[in-house]
Amino acid sequence: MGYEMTKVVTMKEAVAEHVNDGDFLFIGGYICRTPFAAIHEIIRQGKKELTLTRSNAADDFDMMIGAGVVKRFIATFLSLGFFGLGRCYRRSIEKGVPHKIEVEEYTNLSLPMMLMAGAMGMPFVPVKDMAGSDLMNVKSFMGDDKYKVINSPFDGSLTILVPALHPDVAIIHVQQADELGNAQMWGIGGDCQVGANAAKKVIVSCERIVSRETIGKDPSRTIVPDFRVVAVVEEPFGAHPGYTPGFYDVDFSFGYQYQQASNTVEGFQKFLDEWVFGVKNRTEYIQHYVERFGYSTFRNLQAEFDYGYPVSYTY
Amino acid sequence: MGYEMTKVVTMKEAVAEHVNDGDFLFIGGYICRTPFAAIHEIIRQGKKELTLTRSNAADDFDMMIGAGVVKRFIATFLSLGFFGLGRCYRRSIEKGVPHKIEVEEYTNLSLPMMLMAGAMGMPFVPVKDMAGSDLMNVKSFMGDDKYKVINSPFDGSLTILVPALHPDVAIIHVQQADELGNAQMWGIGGDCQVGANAAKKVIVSCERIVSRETIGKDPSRTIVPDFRVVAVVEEPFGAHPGYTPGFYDVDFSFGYQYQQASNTVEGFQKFLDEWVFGVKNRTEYIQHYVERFGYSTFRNLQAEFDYGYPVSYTY
Amino acid sequence: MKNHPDDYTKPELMACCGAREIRDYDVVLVGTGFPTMCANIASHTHAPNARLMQESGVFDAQPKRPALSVGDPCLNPGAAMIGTLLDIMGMFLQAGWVDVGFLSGSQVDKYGNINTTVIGDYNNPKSRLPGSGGANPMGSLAKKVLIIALHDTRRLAERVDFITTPGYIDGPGARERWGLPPDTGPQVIITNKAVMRFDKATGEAYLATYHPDTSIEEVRENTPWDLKVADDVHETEPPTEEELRVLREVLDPTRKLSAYERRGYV
Amino acid sequence: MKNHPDDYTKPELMACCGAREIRDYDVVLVGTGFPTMCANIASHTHAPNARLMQESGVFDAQPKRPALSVGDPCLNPGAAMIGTLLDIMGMFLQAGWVDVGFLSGSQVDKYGNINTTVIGDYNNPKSRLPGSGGANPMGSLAKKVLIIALHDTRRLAERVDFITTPGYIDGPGARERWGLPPDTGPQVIITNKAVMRFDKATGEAYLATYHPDTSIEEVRENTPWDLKVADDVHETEPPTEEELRVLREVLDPTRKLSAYERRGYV
Repeated sequence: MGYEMTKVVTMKEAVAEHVNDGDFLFIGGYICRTPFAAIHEIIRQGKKELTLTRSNAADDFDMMIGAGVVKRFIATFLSLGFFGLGRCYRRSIEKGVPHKIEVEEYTNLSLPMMLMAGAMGMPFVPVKDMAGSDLMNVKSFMGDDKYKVINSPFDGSLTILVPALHPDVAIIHVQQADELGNAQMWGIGGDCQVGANAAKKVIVSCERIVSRETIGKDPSRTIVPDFRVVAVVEEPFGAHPGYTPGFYDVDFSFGYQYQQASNTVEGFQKFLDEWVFGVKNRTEYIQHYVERFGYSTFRNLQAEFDYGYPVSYTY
Repeated sequence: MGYEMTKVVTMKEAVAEHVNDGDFLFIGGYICRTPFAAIHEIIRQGKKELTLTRSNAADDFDMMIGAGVVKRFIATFLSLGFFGLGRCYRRSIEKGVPHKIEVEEYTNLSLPMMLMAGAMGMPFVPVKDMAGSDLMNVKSFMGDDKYKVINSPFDGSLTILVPALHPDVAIIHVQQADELGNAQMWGIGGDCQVGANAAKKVIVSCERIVSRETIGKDPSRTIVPDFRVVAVVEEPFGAHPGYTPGFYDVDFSFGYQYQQASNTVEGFQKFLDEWVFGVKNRTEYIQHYVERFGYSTFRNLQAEFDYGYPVSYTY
Repeated sequence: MKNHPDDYTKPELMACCGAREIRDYDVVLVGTGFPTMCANIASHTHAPNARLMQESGVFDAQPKRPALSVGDPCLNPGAAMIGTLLDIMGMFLQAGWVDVGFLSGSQVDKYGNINTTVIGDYNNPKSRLPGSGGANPMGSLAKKVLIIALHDTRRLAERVDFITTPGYIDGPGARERWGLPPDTGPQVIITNKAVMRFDKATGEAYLATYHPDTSIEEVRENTPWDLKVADDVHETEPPTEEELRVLREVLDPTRKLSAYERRGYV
Repeated sequence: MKNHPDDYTKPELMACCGAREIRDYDVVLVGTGFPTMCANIASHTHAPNARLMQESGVFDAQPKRPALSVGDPCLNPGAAMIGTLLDIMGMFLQAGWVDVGFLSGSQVDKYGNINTTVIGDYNNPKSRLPGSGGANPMGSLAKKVLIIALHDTRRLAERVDFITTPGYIDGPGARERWGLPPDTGPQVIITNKAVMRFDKATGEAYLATYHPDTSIEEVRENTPWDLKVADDVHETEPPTEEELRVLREVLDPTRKLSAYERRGYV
């Protein structure tokens, strides 16, 4: 059938066209498949007053907070993992540098449930966590709509309800997608699928663009259908310094460099100047990486070869 | 690590040990991957007073109703698809033959949502369907707990809540599982995953038992983890006359025979005598099939060869 | 100027009427038979970017034979996405992404309410029908609901015996009172005699167009309520040459639609 | 008679204490470091059928290197199931299938409440910490919660600055009043000086065993509340030869646990 030709654009185009100042963004990833190329582009374009969400935020969110593009954060957690607390996050909250962001606190159960509710058209969902903790005593920009406590109409028991979330834009990075946006993923999922499908628009960043026919060879791997997607960007190595299963490993030494750099405002700024503002796009970023650290370092990140088995959907 | 050896048993053993009279059963399938070997065994063992559920029930539920093993049915739909209304279902409701089953009516949105709630530990979920229809005016064995109407504590709007379901046993048929029950599936999913994970115990019927190592080559295909599973049964051709993607097609002419047979009580009984009571297990069933219809008919059901691509989870 | 051959059958005309309700880029939730045919005619003619899905979990299937059910094996190979019932009914339909849904039923009433549950009394039915399945959520949540029905005084009703799937329920404002999403509801009833649309002010179906071999009077006689007639009522446009070509050469070379003639769609 | 070598480190002892809390067939939700070590010692000794999962979506991983995070690449190849956050936190934890969860925090109080959110005032914190992540749901919903902590009067507290994760909150009955599932809650606090358990009657942690190189007095001095002492208080059983062998030869040949010594676990 005569589908339109393509939604493939550059990351610069995707971010310029679909991410507006003041937008509410879901950004997928869980160290696994972080859409870092998009994050750098958002910073490069100087977007403003964004609201961000994801369960278990990491260096990507820390960097956006440090770069000043974030106003609000619907949060469960933010750290640099093995490298400790998020330096920019701390400076924002503790010292208002570059400014103090507003934080609404949830958990790794309640937040993905809220995204699931958004994805599935449920106005709210009951959750069994948060009860009795100080997470119920702190409310920020969501105010009294952060949660509600009711007595279950079924058995009268105390029940906490949390509201559905509907991000303006979701940005995810996956292994492969076709030109219209059917996006396929494998390995650790985090809250990527519910976050993407909760959003009004989805930007798909991928390691490789494949044919619609290839998608159709294994349709159970698709997590977002094309009609939800507004832009497809092919960004090999797009999750670096995070990883993508089947493609490349986490770059721990780069993570260490980010930690060291972000210890100070000046170091952080220098890091941005080198890795974000100093390059125009992901191609220049990788070029710079190879020049700076050597091709063998780059090559060592490549995944080893260990494929499974193909399956058939025939009858 | 030194896991226990195996949960592999025969279907006779699985049903005898894990399905009790009066149990509430979820039975997976959507023409696709119907666990017919288990259904025949349940009838053969003369289980009693079962409560059944699944979205879009078909010939398998009709057969169990006709065989008299069903007391209650949490329903959305029951038909023989292309072959029209379920004859045994009609006789039960319209004429009380063999007895009148009790039916609680939901939809293909609300019922899988209730199973999802059960699977995810939610006491209830909001749904946007059923409103304004007579589905709200008929209540059976669930009584006032069929649903509740509240004003949303967020915006006051009318909201329908339906309760979580927790079947005693789920029986599903999948392409492959390991000896401890890690079950892998691809193709049309129906409500199989939520139904299985809502249940207290899961019986996994599969086309082939594979090694734990094979499971680990593509862990994103797993829909039920081993600790939820109490029995694993290898039943090649176990979904016949339904189909299993990658293995075999729907047997339409067998479906027609069931329709014709089930037009009368006598014909239905004769069908059971031949295909259920007349054989001891699935092996004898297939033997009888090949003798009755010829090996070429059997062979024609086999899926054509059209495999996709393997993926890697390495780093 | 469009060319309209006149050797078409009634099911072919009805399929074209359904197709014309679909716009380019619509997301269409289909069953088997008529709905699939309508959606495919549309996607082969004026709506190349329409997307089809089946409630069983399939999006953008590429079947090599006509699917006989929404779980048919032929929907698996080549689809763009295969998930679960909840992906389709929850993530796409309940979340508001389905533009068009097709429904049919044993009874359809003037408000577009549909009965697929029982004929007669619910507790002592004359005939037990399959039940809602995906019909109720589709009728509740799809932006445009297209209803296919046989046009006689038994299938059409002043009031269905049982509202399995809500149309406009008991008239204007009822869907809103029940909290059903705004801008949803039945858009059209396509029968073997006519195309009926809904009057927003009353929630009732009225006659929009009558098929070429019938008349306003014949349609009204076969309709068990006092059927209002549109000011601009006119004859239904017959299938175009292009629509018929697609239908017969691409979509239905073995003329499976003719089965509907045997079921009374004449 | 078990043999207890005495060349063990404090982190090794603590890991063994954690392992001993795990029973065969337990489903264990782990983070990285200590929890994984504890669960793996158990599964290599007395609990061969224990199953581990990580909140990121991984069940029964087979990592070839120690995972540095719950989303570590090495958790992918060979796992029995890889799903989503909601599969682990919803389908397994919230649905009541997780037997054991491990937690740690910057502050732990006598009721087993844990703070991983802020030191100081929430709105003007001295130190902003990562937040709940999976800790709150784990502490709310796992059947047995095992807490790992440094034993000093800064990390242990009469009352944490912020309850990120509920232990017994403010005493007996509090979890029940908040609707948390029955038979859940902290089971033990394992520190570098002692193992503390919880008195059901008061919800307070009491001293169950003290580690070999310390004493009841030293433990009480380093605990900022009036620590009750069990009637049968005794010295913690040191690592057995078998536990140490598994730990050093199979699980931690490069002695990564020694990093905890540098963090004060001595």
